[in-house]
Amino acid sequence: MNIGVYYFGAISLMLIGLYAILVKKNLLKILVGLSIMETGVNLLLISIGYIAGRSAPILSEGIGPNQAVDPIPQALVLTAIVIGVATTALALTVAINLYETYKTLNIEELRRLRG
Amino acid sequence: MVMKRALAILTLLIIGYWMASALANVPFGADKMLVAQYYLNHVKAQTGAVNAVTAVVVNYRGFDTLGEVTVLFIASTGVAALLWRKKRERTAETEGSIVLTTGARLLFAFIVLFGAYIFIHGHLTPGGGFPGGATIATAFLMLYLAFSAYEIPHRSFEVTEGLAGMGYVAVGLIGLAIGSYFLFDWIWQTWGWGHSNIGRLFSAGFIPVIYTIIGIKVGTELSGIVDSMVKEGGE
Amino acid sequence: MITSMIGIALKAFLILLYATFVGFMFMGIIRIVTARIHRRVGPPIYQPILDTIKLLSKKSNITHGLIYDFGVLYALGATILALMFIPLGSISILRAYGDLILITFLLEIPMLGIMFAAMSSGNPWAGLGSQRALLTLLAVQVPLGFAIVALAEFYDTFSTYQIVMAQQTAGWSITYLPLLLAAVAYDIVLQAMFGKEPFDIMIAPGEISLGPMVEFGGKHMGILQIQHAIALFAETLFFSNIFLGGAVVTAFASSILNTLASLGILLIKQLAVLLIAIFIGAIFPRFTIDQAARFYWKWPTIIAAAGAILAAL
Amino acid sequence: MSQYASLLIALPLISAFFVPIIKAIGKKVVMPFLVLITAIQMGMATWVFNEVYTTGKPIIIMAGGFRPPVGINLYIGHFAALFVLIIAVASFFMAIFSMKAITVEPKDKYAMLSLLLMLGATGMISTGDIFNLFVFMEITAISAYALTAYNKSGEASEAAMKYIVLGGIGSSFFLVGIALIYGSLGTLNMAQIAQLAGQMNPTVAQAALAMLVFGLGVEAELFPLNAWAPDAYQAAPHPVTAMFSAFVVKAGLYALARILYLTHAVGSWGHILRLLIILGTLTVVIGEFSALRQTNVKRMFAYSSISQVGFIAVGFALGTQAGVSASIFHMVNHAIVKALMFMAVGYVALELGGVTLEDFKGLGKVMPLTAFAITVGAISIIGIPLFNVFWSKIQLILAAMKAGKSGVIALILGASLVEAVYYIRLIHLMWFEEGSRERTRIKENFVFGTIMLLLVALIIIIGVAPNMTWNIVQKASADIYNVAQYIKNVPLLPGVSP
Amino acid sequence: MINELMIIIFTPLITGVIAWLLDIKGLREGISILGAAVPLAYLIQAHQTLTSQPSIQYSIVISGFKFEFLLYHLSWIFAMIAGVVGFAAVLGMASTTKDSYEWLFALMSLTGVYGIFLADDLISFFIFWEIMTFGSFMMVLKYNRKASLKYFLLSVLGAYSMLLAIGILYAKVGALDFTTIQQTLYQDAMRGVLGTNTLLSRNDMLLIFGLFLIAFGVKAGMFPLHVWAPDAYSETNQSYTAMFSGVLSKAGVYGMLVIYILLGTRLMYQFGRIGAAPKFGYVIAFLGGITIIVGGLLAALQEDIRKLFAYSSISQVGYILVGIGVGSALSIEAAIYHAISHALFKGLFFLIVATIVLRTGKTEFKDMGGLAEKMPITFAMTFVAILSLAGIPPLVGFASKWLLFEAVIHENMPILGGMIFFGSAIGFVYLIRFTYAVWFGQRPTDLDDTKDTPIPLAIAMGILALLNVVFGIAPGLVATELNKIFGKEIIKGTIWELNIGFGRYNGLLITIWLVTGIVIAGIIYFLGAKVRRVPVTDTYQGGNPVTMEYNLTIRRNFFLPLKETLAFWLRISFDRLYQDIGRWVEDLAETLRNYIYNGNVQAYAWYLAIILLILALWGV
Repeated sequence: MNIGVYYFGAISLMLIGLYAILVKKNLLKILVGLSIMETGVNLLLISIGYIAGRSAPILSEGIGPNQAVDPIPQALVLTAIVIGVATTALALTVAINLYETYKTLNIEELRRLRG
Repeated sequence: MVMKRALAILTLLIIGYWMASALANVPFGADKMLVAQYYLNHVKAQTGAVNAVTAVVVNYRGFDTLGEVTVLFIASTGVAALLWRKKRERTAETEGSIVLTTGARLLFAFIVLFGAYIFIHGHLTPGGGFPGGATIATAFLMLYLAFSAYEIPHRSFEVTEGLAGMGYVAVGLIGLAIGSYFLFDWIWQTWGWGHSNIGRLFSAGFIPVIYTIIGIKVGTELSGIVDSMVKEGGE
Repeated sequence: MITSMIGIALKAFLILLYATFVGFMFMGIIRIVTARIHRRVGPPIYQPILDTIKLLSKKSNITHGLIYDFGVLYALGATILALMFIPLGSISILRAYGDLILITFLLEIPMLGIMFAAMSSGNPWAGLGSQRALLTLLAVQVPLGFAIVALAEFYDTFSTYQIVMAQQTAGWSITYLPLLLAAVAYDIVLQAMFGKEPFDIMIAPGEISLGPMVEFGGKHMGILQIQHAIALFAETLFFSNIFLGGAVVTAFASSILNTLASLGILLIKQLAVLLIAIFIGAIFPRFTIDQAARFYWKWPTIIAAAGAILAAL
Repeated sequence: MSQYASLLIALPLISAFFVPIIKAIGKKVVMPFLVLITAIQMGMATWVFNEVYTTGKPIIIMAGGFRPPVGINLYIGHFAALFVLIIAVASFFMAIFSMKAITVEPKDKYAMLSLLLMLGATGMISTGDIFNLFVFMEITAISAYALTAYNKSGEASEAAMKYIVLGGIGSSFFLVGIALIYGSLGTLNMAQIAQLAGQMNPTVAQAALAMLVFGLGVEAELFPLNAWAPDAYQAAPHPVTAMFSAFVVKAGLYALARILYLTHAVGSWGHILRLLIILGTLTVVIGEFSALRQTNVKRMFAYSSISQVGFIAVGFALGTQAGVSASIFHMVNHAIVKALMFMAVGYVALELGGVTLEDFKGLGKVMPLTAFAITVGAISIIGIPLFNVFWSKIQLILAAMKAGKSGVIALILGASLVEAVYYIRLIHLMWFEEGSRERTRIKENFVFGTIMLLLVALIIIIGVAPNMTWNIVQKASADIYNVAQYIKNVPLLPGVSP
Repeated sequence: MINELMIIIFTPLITGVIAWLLDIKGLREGISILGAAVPLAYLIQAHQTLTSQPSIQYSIVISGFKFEFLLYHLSWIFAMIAGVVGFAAVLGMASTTKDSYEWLFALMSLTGVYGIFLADDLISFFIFWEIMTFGSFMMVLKYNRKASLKYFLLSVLGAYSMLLAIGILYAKVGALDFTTIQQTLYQDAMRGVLGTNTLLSRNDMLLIFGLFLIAFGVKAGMFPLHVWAPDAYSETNQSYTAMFSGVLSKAGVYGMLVIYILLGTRLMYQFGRIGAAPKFGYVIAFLGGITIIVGGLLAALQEDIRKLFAYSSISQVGYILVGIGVGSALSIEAAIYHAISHALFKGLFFLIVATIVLRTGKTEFKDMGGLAEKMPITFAMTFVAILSLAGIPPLVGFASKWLLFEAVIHENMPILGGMIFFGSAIGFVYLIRFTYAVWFGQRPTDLDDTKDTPIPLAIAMGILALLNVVFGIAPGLVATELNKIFGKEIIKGTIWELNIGFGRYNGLLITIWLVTGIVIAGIIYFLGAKVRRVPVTDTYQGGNPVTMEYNLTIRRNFFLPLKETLAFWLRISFDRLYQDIGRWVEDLAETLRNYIYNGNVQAYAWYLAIILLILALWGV
């Protein structure tokens, strides 16, 4: 079951991100883990679109339709990255608000809403 | 605590193995293109753009990008809404060093110009509205780093943001009015401008128009986010 | 149509007279036999009749309201009604409708009438007495029910008259084991219904001041005595009919002779039942009410239930 | 002519961008503007609704003029038309409600966010492309994150933090699922995926379907994945909670059902259905049990809404046409009732300052109209005949029994028994118990009163005469269940198939 | 045009809603009484049509379900019970209801009951069952939460088990209306007899029967499920309880009959017979028997007047269940006869209780006493009711009890026979406990000025008392209706007489002879001397004077010895058992919630990881 280096890289990035979320206690570290996971997914999306022996899909003079790599995943990644940015921006803002009110970022203490 | 880490690693390995076994059946370098092949064959004829990715981003899957722009808009409004305080001012004490301040004053124009270049040439060279906008935002970020009192003009930035967004949708609506399809490339399809000079600046229908709009919008939004995060809120 | 009406009325009157007279004789016998057991002479046999006449002729009677009077009247009326149903040789009137369950109910209803009258008198001791009477009734009901069920299932009919006819051919009921058990249980039940010694908590002499009868006097007491007499006659008659084969004599030519003969046979059977009750009554001391209830719900119920189950198989 | 339906998406977008400019003109104009836009949206939605239901054919909007597999298409079939209308109506009511309910300052930002929330949900319901579904899901999710944290209180930020972390994981895995599908099929258009799903490699298909279902499960609040939901419902501003339970969850559920039935040709379809039924039943049971001893009424309604959503998920996972139509009917009823209940609770919180059981004591005397609205809502949720939820519950139960799931139904009926307990306690609390502190009768706002009475009337009308709604719902369920018809309706470009 | 069945079913609900909306003191009573009277009138008018055509049919399609309604002899009888007792109860409520809330829900439950009796398919049966439960529940909710919650939970448990059974039937048979289900199950039984495998397996039938038994057992107040009845019957507007216990418990009984109609042959084939009765019927009968004893004994030990009659109502329904359980045509007819008589005298009793509670405002025995002089009309009605309930010959109670005894014992069921006999005695016992505590004995001073019944209540009681007497003296009237159910002449005999071969009972004859007996006693009485009227306090007290303050009475704890004898059995209480289960479930819910939603975002992330793990393990 040989998967390319890029797939392996993408999956391990996602797992590292998930590991951080599952184990780390500090909220910021969790958010970092979240963004690592998102980059992992983006890497996976891009590497799906790669076709061996072809170059970027800019059809200037040298490259014809069947020398270009698959353009769709690159378009999707563009959107996915921006979504990642948006989520992380909002997460950080929420973290700022949390810190301002509770003066802590340890998720063990951030448990007011439970039961 | 150690038990938890071991358990986490074990679960993640199993999930990883599962995803790997799934991905193994999607061979890495193989040509799996179906719709993409159609794009590559027709991008020049139908959109006039040399850079297939930007054609896909703006023309073929324009709806995604519209959604994309809204996501960013939500992010910036959300951040502004959540960090909104009655009285906000910058609390940075130290002014940037002499090298930083003069460098900032000098480089600001060039960075903005470079950003503009990226999103204007979106249909030709790699990169488009988003990377261009981001570089512009870095220019403003540099100013924030350099000067402790500098603030971007909020009201005008928000209005430009709004106008840019409305511009994008207006372009789409004009497409609906003229070509009876929302986001229809009326410049390329109906008016037929720039058919002759594919590969040069004034080509690829309304892609450059949209990319400039997106560039400005992203630039103002990201700097807005930077601005609201940097300030300390009083009560 | 009218002549048959008068005929029935006359016959009913005759039955009533005979039943009351024999009833009082039974009360007299009870007194005499118990006295003899206690080695004393005991009053003459007609003493109860004299007492009742004395009570009825008492001048100053008191009443506690309409219900107090109506209860007593109701009790006597119900007993007379019950009497009419039980086949008396061949001359009973409502013989065709003499239904086992109907008669058992009618024999219990006078108790209700007396309780009504006693309670409406407002005397707390009367209330206490009626509570005890009701508990005895409740206790008695279980073995009585099983006995009746045994009978009904054994003969597969509810009409007393058909049971009597069946016994003429197949011999007395008590010759069959299930019905023997039922008869024994029913006899213990009779002990309470007669108000005899071990279970006479409700109308025990010692209890008079505390029993339901405390408020009764004068003609109310008289009517109750008459009711008690007729009840004695009816219960013994019912028992002898369903268990001891009743009496249907057709040997003689004229009907009068036949009826006299059957009445005679019935009288002997009734006396036998009465004597058993008297002998048991004379020996046993009085139970308290919950002892009575527990007793009734233990042995007689088991005997009767066994009888009923055997009859059902 | 039908392409103008794309205004359903364009209008809220352009007005959201317009809000900062309006704010520059006048601060107080923003909220009425929001109400105006939602009203126009409602108008358009009704026009689209009767257009689809009279002609009987779905409206296919082709963005950019390109035929489906090449361009992105919006597929407004019977289901989408119905639900876009529900979303528009719900957001219109909530816009009116937020005129008074929202006191936290940057109201213009709130207007933008709630418009975009509505946009996201409408987009999710009507899109015909998987990645576009992901983008609209993200729009809804991110505006939901922002709106949950809108109150800026400690609780709100905590709830938003949980929502973001869990939502983030869910959407990443959803994206991995899309990547796998794109990797093996080469297309993103739903109709084409349905066509080609049979030829996918089984392990990839199983993994892709599992991840898609996992991603959407977080959004559609299935059992273990809905841990964020009670906190988010409780901490969000009142109109937002009503919008959450009325249509945001429903959009997630619709997406789950749409993808489920698109990929019915995939080998492991049976497994996924069985898993979904188990998860759905667990959601119902644990949702009801957790609501039992709640002191915060809003959180109690949140749990009850979660368990009803679980019941709908079970309905979808039955795999039969009857199951699908019953769960859609339940979605419609649940949307109406929950919108009413959360609006009423919000209004109580507004007037009396709190939503604990203590505030609800003797509500019948203090705010009779709102108490009446909550009582009718509670009674219909329990499933009493002559009210609307009863009909869909009966249909769901019979569909499940027909599919041979009697054990599941026994559990669910047990759970709805528990539900009856805490709703009756609430009703008794409101009408027949005296509040600790003496409270005079509050003059209830006329506009909110009319909205609540309108919803109550709707509940009773559907309850007494469900035929009309039932026909609409059956057409809508054919739209989802009958995938062959769906593929035929979408004008796929012939040249692009493999 | 709107079919008359629809009018019968929905007039009460519509008038209830109008009455609730109008809420004008005088007007709403009028409308509601009209609402109860119209269905009764239509039913009486329907009697003629039923003589010409076998049944009146009506069907309507709502939201994908085909609802069918059918009025034939059996449902006509039950509908008439609902009509008459319902009308009387509504009349009674005219004087005891204070606000319009009660009108709406009382009439809603009446609609529910009508719907149940006229429904001809399982779904409409279930819907009206729910409407009835909900209507009666809301009546109880107003007065007491705990009682209403217990009532609602048990009846919803019943309703949902019925729904499960309907679901299983629907899944297997595919149809919902009675006729198809009956035919398919009949053919299924025939197929079973011929040896081929049947549509429904053995434990399917067991499950369906068990579920239906629970559903109808709860409503009829069968032994283990009777726990809600005492609280629910006592914690509501007492004249509504006349309808509640008189009519609504008949819905449970009708349900048992539905089991016979639908599943009878199939269950008979599946589980065979014990002696003459079908095995599944014997279960109902045995539980009914226990209900009689438990209901009766507990009734005797109650301190509250409403609770006493609630338990007595449970024990009377026990009789009906025994009748139905035995399963022979005669015993079912006897059961329905007893259902009619129970509705009549129980309705009457609860109206009496309503008057007492209305006039004295007290419900405990210890506060009452000596009301006989003050409320003569009510006492007369009570006297009739007591004679009827205790089963004293001239009244309807005896006729139906006699028929029931004969039917059960004739099927040679010794144990059941014994239980019934014991039940009839208990009838005496708690009635006299009631009469002594309320009507006779010393009257507490504060009750001296109690007035007699208001007019509407008096009329209502009059109607029921009259019916009690009429059906008692002329049992043939009811017998002819009952025979129409089975088509053939099971109970022979004229209008005055019931003749069932092995037993004959003539109402008229007995009345005549009872009257003659009392006349004879009267003659003897009047021969005696004049009578002096004495006040209640002038009694023989063995010397100590009885004064009003020192009020010697044993109204409280009247049956102390009985309580001591039964001490052992009284410790077992199903009521406490259900309460413990309820509390245990709530604690479980509490811990479950605190454990799962513990607020820690990491734990939630772990849940997601676990689900991924399950998906992974499943896939790979």
